[in-house]
This record gives sequence, structure tokens and C-alpha cells, in this order.
Amino acid sequence: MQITIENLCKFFGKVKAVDNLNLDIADKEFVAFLGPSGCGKTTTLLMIAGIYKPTSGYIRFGDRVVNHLLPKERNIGMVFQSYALYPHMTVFDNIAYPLTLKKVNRKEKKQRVQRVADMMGIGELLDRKPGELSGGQQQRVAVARALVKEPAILLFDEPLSNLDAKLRLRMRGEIKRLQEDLSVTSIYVTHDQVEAMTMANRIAVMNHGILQTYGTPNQLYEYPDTLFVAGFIGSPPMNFLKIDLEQEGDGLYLVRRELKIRLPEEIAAQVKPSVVPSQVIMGIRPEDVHIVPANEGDFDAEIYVVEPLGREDLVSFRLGEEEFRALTPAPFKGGVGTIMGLNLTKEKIRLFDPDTGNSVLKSNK
Amino acid sequence: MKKISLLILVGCVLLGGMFVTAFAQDNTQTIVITVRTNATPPMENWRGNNFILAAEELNADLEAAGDPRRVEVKIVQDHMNWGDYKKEFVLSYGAGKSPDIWLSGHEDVATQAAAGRIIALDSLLKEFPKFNNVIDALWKSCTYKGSIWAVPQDTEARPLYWNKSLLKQLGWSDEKIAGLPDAIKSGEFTLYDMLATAKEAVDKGIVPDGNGFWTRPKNGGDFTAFYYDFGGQTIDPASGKLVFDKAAGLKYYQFFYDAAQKYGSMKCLGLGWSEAWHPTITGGKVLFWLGGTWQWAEWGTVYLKDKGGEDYEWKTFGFGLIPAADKGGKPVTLSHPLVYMISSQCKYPDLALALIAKVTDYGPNTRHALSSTHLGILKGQTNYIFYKKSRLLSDTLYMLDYTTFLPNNPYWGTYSTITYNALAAVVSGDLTPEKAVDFVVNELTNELGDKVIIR
Amino acid sequence: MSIRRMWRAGLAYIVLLIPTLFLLLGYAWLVIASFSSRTEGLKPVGWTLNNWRFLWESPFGSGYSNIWPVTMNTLVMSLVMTAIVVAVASLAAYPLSRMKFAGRKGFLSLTLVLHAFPSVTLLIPIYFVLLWIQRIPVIGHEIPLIGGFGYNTLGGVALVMVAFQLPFGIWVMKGFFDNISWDMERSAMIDGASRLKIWWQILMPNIKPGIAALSIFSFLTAWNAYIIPVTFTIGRTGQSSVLSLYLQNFISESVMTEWNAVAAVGLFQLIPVLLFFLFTQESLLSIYGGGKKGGV
Amino acid sequence: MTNFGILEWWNPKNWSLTNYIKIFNNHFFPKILLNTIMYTGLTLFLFNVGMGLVVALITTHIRRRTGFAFRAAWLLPRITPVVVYVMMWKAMAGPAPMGIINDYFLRPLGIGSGEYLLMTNPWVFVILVNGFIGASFGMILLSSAIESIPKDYIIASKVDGGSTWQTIRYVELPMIKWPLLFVTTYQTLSLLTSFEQILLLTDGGPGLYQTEVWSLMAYHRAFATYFGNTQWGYGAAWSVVLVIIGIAMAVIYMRVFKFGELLQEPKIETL
Repeated sequence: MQITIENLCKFFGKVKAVDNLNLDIADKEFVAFLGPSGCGKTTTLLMIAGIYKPTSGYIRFGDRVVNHLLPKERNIGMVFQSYALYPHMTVFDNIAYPLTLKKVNRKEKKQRVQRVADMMGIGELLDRKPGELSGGQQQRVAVARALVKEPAILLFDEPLSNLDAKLRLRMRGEIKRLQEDLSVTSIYVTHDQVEAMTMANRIAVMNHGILQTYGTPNQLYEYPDTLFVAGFIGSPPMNFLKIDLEQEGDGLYLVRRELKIRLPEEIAAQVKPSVVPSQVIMGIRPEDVHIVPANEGDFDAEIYVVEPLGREDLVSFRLGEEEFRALTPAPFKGGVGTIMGLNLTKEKIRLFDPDTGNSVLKSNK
Repeated sequence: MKKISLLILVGCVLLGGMFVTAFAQDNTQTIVITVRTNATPPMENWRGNNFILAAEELNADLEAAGDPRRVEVKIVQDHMNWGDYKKEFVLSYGAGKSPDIWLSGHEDVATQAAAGRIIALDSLLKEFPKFNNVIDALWKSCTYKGSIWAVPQDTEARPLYWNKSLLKQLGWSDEKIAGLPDAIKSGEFTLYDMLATAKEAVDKGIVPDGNGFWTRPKNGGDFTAFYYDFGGQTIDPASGKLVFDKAAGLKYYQFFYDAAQKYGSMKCLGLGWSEAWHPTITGGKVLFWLGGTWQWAEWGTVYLKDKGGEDYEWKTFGFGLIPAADKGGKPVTLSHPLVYMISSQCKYPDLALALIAKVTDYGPNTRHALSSTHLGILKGQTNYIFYKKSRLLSDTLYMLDYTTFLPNNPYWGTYSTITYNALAAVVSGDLTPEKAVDFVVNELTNELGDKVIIR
Repeated sequence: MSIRRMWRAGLAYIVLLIPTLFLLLGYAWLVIASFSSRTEGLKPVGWTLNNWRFLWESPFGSGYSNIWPVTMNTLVMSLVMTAIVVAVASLAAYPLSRMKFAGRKGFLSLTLVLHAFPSVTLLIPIYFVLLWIQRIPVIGHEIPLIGGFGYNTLGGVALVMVAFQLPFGIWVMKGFFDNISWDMERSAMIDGASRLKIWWQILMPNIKPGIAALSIFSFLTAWNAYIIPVTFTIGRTGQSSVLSLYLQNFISESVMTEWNAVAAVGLFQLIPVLLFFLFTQESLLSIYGGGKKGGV
Repeated sequence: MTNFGILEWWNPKNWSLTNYIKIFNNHFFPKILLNTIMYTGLTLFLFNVGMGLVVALITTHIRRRTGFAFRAAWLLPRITPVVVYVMMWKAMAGPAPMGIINDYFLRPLGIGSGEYLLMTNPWVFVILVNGFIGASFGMILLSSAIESIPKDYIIASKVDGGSTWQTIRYVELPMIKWPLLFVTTYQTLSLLTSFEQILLLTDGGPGLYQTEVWSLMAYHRAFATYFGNTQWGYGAAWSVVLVIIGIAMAVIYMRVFKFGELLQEPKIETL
């Protein structure tokens, strides 16, 4: 089922929760809505589910506008963060509830429930009450219930955020696999960028009710459209540095008190001419910053703190008021306060307008 | 569709008709007559229970006369406070569920007759010569606007009681104590003489302060008797309007003001009857008090059971009329006949009245009089063999010669509430007698306007 | 524990204990009085079972109703009232708590404002409503057991009690509905349930404590009611009489009351609710828990 | 609004404000107003809020089972039939030697001469009788509010070195401000409109209107005078004035508590 969202707006009183959202989701696609809490992603999801009514704009399933349809007429399945299992019903009754409401006959109901339950690996638990299950098992029941009516669209509202880290990893894989097997158009709301990156075909990043960017995980990681997206995606987050962009001869230079970097041709070519010269924000991911002995890199900085991450160490430097991080293979030898040189992979430098937050590089999608 | 429903309808009518004829075979028709009375169990139960016996008799009469009707009496009898009881009649009448025969105080005749809830009985009464046996004076209490609306059920006197042993402690001789009723009767012993005696007893510590002389603790007809005693009038015979006499009113309030403020009396208003009033009186802690003849039995059977019941009462308590206000004046008492009324919602008033006629007889009425210590209502009842058995009833009967009644006027309730409120305020010291009179005049004109005459 | 702290804890107990004992003293008297012919303070003067003779005979002589039909009346009236209150309150509280419609806030404030009306104000208007209901065939006066919903019927009294109990009931139930997870209701909607089905199949089973609490509270209110039955029924021992009225029949006006008999009847009226309360106190004490924020 | 009375109460006519004028002309209007304020104020602060809070605080700070038993005891007056409950208090107040208070407290202490306390100190009993019922409302609401305070705050306060009293004063009381205000106002309305206990206890007496409060006056006027003359119109006028006062108070407190903000918006918009 293809989903199209056009000029969708949602107000709660005077508060604008979703602001002029345009989005289309292809059939069988797995899309993640990513953003911090309160960004409007869950509101959008609930509008798609039919729980909230859009203030303006349209939601289409296929060619059909569904704004006025009741949730039950939309043929969707939804998994909630809190699982939302009915505590007074057994697991079987929980999963069977959508079928009971559809008045599916007993035999078929039993078969279908058993099938999804087996698929989710909870076939043995059908007689239990939700209260007797572990978090992971409850989550599986919730997914089974969403699947049992064979919906055209699956909606996930932060389904894994109540699970512990290990279980989350496992469920992540299972849901992704399930979605691929069943080929159901799915929307997955999360504030965890790792989940979005690993699971989704495409990610819609939202902030303050506004769609920031919409693209594949790779696009978002490599060529973030905005400062917000750049900072939100990737862990540890991208380094940002206020810096002047200047023209010197035929080259473009990034200039700051302690450093001066010439942009490689391929990046320089993408810089919109209108921004030169001006102050911009340079962004570079920690894995593209390399630590070298003092005076040997693009510039020098003092080590502020070293955080071992296991496979790698994260080293933070102080650069004036700002912090600058580098990922380096563990173990890193070098004490706090030592001056080291830093070398940047200059092809990975991204530039943003400090006022609008937009990328000043021409789009390269 | 229409045809079918028509068919069903016809079928139903036919079936119903068959049922009715089947039951009408023996040609009798049972009529339920509801009797609603307020009675203190078990002493006053005859108020209602007499009707059960009456119904048997009446049915025999009906059968003999070839009347197809038979009555079945349903009694709703309990013991409520009068305010609730009267409210209930009004509300049940409004709901179309009023009882056929309703017992209440005679003063309700005016209110309920004016509201059209009861029927006038003049012409019907003539059909039952038995009613001629009722003491003539009592009919007066059943009359409103020239018609008779009710039949008396019982009456009583409200004597002044005293504690003989306390009087003795005060130094009174046995002769003096025994002569007190006559001294009152002749007007020699006045209201203020009584207060002075009360004060003496308080001063000597024989009774606690405030307990020299008591009345009932709540509003009621007794207070009106005092107002009459001071020459007050409640109704204008010519116009039938209520009357308030300012001069008599002032004396009346002055008396209670003095009693409470100067003579160590009247610490009785607001008391609960059973947890305080009766126990204190029977416990010998009050010298003079105004009560009712009907209370004599209660004291004997309940409060003084341990001490010897009625024998103890005869030994310890004395009673007489309410003393005159002035030397040589006429003492008073007050009677408050209870009466049977017939609701205007009653479908067979003739049967209802026939039942009332059956209970208005020497046998049934004396039964009630004896068990409840109320006075009889029939001429020559004192000669009735069983009535004579009661010493109290015989000893108090003379009081009916001195008796007074409450007025029959629909606004009596308001009038009485206002005059009582003023009295309570005088007793508590909230109002002086003069202010009390002003208050009464004010409130009466405020609430009743031209329905009351102020003199 | 320092002396100072012990002293403070002891003080707290004393502050609590003195009024509590004072209160319990009254109940002790009630029990003692009911088994004695007279009491002086708490001392019984002559133990007797005589006060309890109302259990097997009418204490008011022949022509008076026994206590058992009156007890039955009270039970029926209380149950009818409880059933209506719980049904209507939960049905009304559901949309007030969980549906978006114009006038929702207005309605909620109105139920609160209703609390400002003394019962006196409403007794007469309600009387007229009862008269109106009485005219409706069957419902008015022909239902077995409760006698219909008109004047002088158990159903009528129950109905009036409902009117007074509803604002409170709605607030309590609203409080419980407020506390149910929205996701659960959303989930049921997506599963295909209508709002009515959600109310019945999903929400009601999950606010059982609330239903229990409100039922108990309503039942206690009905069982103990006095002013309303006395206004809308005929007779203290009549066909629609309830225990409070029966009890009052021992007391009123100028007659001496056998206090000890009253104590016994009072205890008789108290015992069922006391037992009921002991078994349900946990639920009853949680009645306001649900409405903590919205207010009861 | 009309002169509804016992005669023609089914047919309201003569619409006028006479009944309202009568109220303010009533000689005892100030006394009844004063009684009402005194009754509501004292019962509210001593019991419905005061004792309710004290019992709630103490029972939540002692052993759970003990606390529960105390709370159950305090709930007894609320579940006791009013008639029985009032009778019990009459027995407490009765004259010596029947009265419990006289017999066990006053006589040993040599106070008084065994009078009927309901006569000598009616107000004490009006307030006690209503207070013991009223306290349970505050007790339940406040104790459940106290128990729902997250334990972290209390532990934090203890760790910071606060005594139990300081914890109550600086942590718990501020956190139950809303329920406290709610109990205060809700119970004000309850007290203003309640009269059943006073009716059965003193019936406004002893003496004239000594304990007559506004709603009881309305009841007396509308329903119960000795000779059954009911003046519904006049009684209703009394209660209408009371209703206006009540609504005004309700509106004020809805403002103060920002009633609108306390209502959560439904989080499902489809009907």
C-alpha cells in the first residue's frame, strides 16, 4: 500500500504539532520517522492510524483519501511503545481480538492466531495473561496482534524503547526480517537514530513538527541537509566548528584563529557561490578526524578527556570554546592536557549556514 | 397487520370480560379502604386497629342489607413527628395516593379543607345517628367555615404536674399538697405563685437551676394555653381570621421571660424528649411541669417501671389545671382532639364514614382511651363500666370544663411557628418581652399580611 | 532512636489515639446498650436479649410490619440505586474522560456546581418529576419488587438517590477512566472496536477497582439514607419503608424512647454494612485514588 | 420565587421577590448567617481539613497495618446510619449518670454537675458530630495523595538530614497542596449544604435557632414545621440564596485551581 501525505498540519490548540508535512511512502517500503521527543512524529503516526484528525492536508492510502476513515476501516496494524496489551485477556484473546471484532469464525481464528503466534515464537504462551510475560514476550504478543489481521500497513510507535539493550538488538533484527518477509508497508517511529539507520529503507527526520529531511540512511549520514540532521544522526555526533569560508586565489579556505584548511576541489565545487565569503559551520564526523603528533596535522589541540568505547577510544579536544572529538583505535596513548595534532579527511567536510542551519553544499543526491 | 392487532384486541376484551364475570359470580365487590394514623406503639395502636374489627361488623351490615360491596381495611400506622406526617399527606395527595381515612390534629381541618383535600361531612353525618353521642363541644374543633369536616377520635387535657415529694422537701404539709388542685381551680394559686415556689426550690437546691418549672421542649399547643390564660385570643369569631393580642402577648412573653431569667425555670426548650425530658422529670429533678394526660401511661410503663410504675406515680406526682394568671381568675387547660378526616380522593366516602361510625362507639373508644390514657369523646362515657376503671381518666375529666382549643385556620402553622420562635427567644434571652411582641407583629404582617388581625 | 524522636512518635500516636478512642467509645456503648435494659455510662444495668426481640416479632404491636420486609426493602432499594449509579456514572464518565466533544468542560463544571445545591432545593422539583414518571404505565407503578419508579415506591426512592449521587459518581469514575493508558484504547480502535465496545470490553474490565469502590460507596449511601426516603414514601413501616425510617419510628416526638431497643435496631442496621465494609475496605479506601488529579 | 405554600403549592402564582425580601427582613437573619459561618468555618478547619490532615499524616508515617486500622476506625462514622450515629452521640452527651462523657470524663475531673451537654454546649457537639464524619473525606484523599508522592523525594529529604517533621513540612505538605485546597473547597460546599446531622441532633436548638444553620432553616421553612404548615416558596428562597453563594464559591475555586487546565484533553479524536 502506497501512502501519500500532502500538506499535513496538526494543531493542538495554538501549538503546531505537525507543520505542512509532505511525504510519500512507497508500497512495501519500511520508513522510519526519526526525531527527538515532541517533534511530531508520533502525532503524524496517529493521524495515519486515524486516532487524530488532521487540522488540514490529506493522507492517502493508494489513491484514496483516508482522512475521514475510522481506524478500523483503514486496515492497519499498530504496535505501541507500552505494548497496550489488554491485561484482562489471555494472550490468545489479545491476539484474537481484531478477529473477534471482525466476527471471524472460531476455527479460522484459532488457526490464524496459532500461525502468527508461532511465527513470533510465542505459540506456547497463549493461555497466559500479559502480566505473566516478560517485556520481550509482551512485545511479541503486541506484534502478533498487529499482524494477525494481515494489515496493509504496519505502524510501530517506538516499540523497542522499553526493552533492555540486548533484547532490543534482537527484536530489531526480527522486525526488520518480518517486514521483509511479509512485504507490508511499514512506518516505524523512533528517537533512536541507530534503530532508524539499521532498519529503515528511508528515514524521515522531523524536528518541531517540520520535516528536516527524507532519504535513505546512507544519504542522511553522508550528506545531511541540515545542521539538525547532521547532529542528530550518527553516534558519537558530528563535530561542529564555527569557521570563516574565504576565497584565496582559486581555492576556498576554511579559516579560524588556529587553523586554515583548503577545501578539496570536489567539495569546493559544490559550495554555493553566494556564501563566499562568510562565516559557516564546518561539520566533520569523529571517525574522519585522525590524531597525529603535534605540529604534524592540520592543527593542534589539547586533549580534554579520553573515553574508551572498547573497540575504539573517543578523544575530546578543546578548541577555544568548542569541543572537537576524534575516534581512534583503542588503546589510545596520551594523557589529558597533552597537545596533539589533528588531521581531517577533507573530502568528508560538510558546511552549513549558521543562521538557517541548511547545508551550503549543492545537493548531491 | 391492522387486522391482526384488531383481532388480538377483541380477543383480549373477550377474555377480560370472562374474567370479570367469573369473579363477579358471587356478586360482591371488595373495596380497599386505607387508614393512615400516627400512633405511639403499642399504647395508641387502637387508633388504627379498631378499624379492623369495624370492618368485620360493617361487612356483616352490608351483607344483611344486600349491598354487594365489602370493605377491606388497610392500615398504615406508625409513629412519626407530626411535621413529617402532615407533609406526607400533602405529598401523597399530590401523587394521587392519599389514604381514604386520615387521622390528624383538629387544627388540620382548616388547612386541608381550604386546600380541598378533605370533604365536608355535614349531610353524610346525619345518616349515622351514632355521631350524636359525641360531646357537642368537640364538634367545634372539627368545624371550619360553618361545615363539619372531621370526626373526633380522642382528646386529652394538659395538666400541670408537680412532684409531691419535692414539695414536701420544700416544707409543704401533706394537706397543702393535697389541696393544690383545688387551690388552682379556685384561682387562689396563680401562675406567679407557681414560679415563686419554683424559685424557692431552686434556691434551696432541691432542684437544679432552670428546673423549677418546665414546659414541653418543642413547639406545640401547650404554649397557646398560656396565651389564653393571659386573656389572649387566636381567632376572630366574626371573620374567622387569626388574631394576635398585643397586650395579652406582652404578659405571656413577660411570664416566660421572668420564668427563665428570674425564677430558675424553663431550661427545657430544645431537649430531646426521650434522652432528656422524660428522664429528668421522672427522675425527680423538676418541680412543676406541663405535660399531657397521655404521658402518664408512658411514665408508668417505661421510665418508672423499676420504681413501681403507676403506683409510684400516684404517690409522687400530682396534677391540676394550669393556674390562672391573676388571683381569682379562671385556670385553663388545652385540648387537642385528634380527628378522622376523609380524603377527597376517597371513592366511597359513605363506607369510610360508616367505618368511622363503628369506631366512634363506647367499646372501641374506651379501649383506646384506656390503653393510651386519652380522654373519651362520648357523652356519658365516664359511666361506661370499663372507662371508670381508670383513675387518671376519671380524675382529670373535670378539666374539660376549663379547656380551650387551638383555632381552626389554615395559617395556624405559620402563626404558631412565629409565636413560638419569639417565646424561645425570650427564654434564651435573645429578646425582651417588648421586643418579642414587636417581632411577632412584624413577622406576622411580613408573612401573613391581612390574613391576621393585630390588636 | 533518640529520646526526642521517641517522644515525638509517642506524641503522634497520642494525638491519633485520643480522638479515635473517643469515637470508639460511642460504638462500644451501642453494643453494650443493645444487650442491656438500661445503661449508666458504659455500665449495663441488667443484661437482656429483650432489645433484640424485633428479630422475631414486631416491636410495635400487631398491625406493624416486621423488620424483615423492611430490611428486604432497604436491600432492594440500595441494590437498585447502586446498579443505576454505577451504570449511568460509568457510561457518562467515559465520554467525559475520553471523548472530544463540545461542552465537555461545561458539563464537568456543571456536575461540580451541582454539589453546591442543598438537597432541600431539589426535593420539590424531584417530587414533580416522580409524579410525572408515575403517570408512565408499567414503569410508573407496576414493576414487581421495586414497585416502579413513582412516588412511594422503592424504585422512586432509588431514582432520587441516584440523582443526588450521580455528580459524585461521575467524578469518581472519570478519575478512574483518566488513569487508563491511551495506547490501550487506541490499540482497540485500530483492532476494529467501536467506542461502545471499547468501553464495555476493554475499559470496564480494567476499572474494576473503581466500579467496586463506587458500588460500595453508593450502597452505603443508599443503605443509610434518611431524608430522601422520609420525603418520598408513605409510612415508616409501610410497603416502601426502609431501615432508617423503621429505626426513626422508635424515636420521634413526645414519646419516650427505649434507647436500648433503638441501639439494637441501629446495630442491626449497622452490622451488614460493617461486615460489607470489612470485606471491601481496601477498595473503599481507594475510592479517591482514581480521582486524585481531576478531583472527586 | 412564588408564594408556594401548603394551600396551592401545585399552582405557582404571584411571582414576586417577596420571599427574598422576607429573608433579609427576618429578625434572625444575622444570627443564622453567623451560625452558618461559625459552623462551616470551625468544622472545616478543626476537622474536615485539620483532623483529616493530621490523621492522614500520622497514619502514613506509622506501621502500615496500624495506620490502616486507624483509618478504618475514622471511616466508621461515614458508614454508620445517620440516625444511629446521632443517637450514639446523644448517649455520649447525655446527663449523668447516663451520659458517657459526664460519667467518665467530667465527673472524675469534677467539672459540671452532670447536665445534658447537648443543652449546655450544643455547638461543641454539632461540630464534633459533623467533624468526625467530615474528617474521613480529607483523610482518605490526603493519605492517598501522600502515599503517591514518589519515595525518592522523601528519601532525598531524609538523606539531606531532615527529620520526619521537616520532611512533612518542606516536602510532603507542598506536594499535596492541590488535594489540600480541593478538600478545603469541596468540603466548604458540603458543609454549607448539609443539615441532616444537625436536624437529628439538636434540630436547631436548644432554645431559639441556637444551632440553626442556613440549610436547616431552608429545610425547616420548606418542609417541617410543627403544625405541618410548609412554605415551600419561602424555604426555596432560603436555599436559592445558599445555592448562589455555593455556586459563587465553586466558580471562584474553579478559577483558583485552574479547573480547565486540570482536565486532560482526550487523546483520541475520532468518536
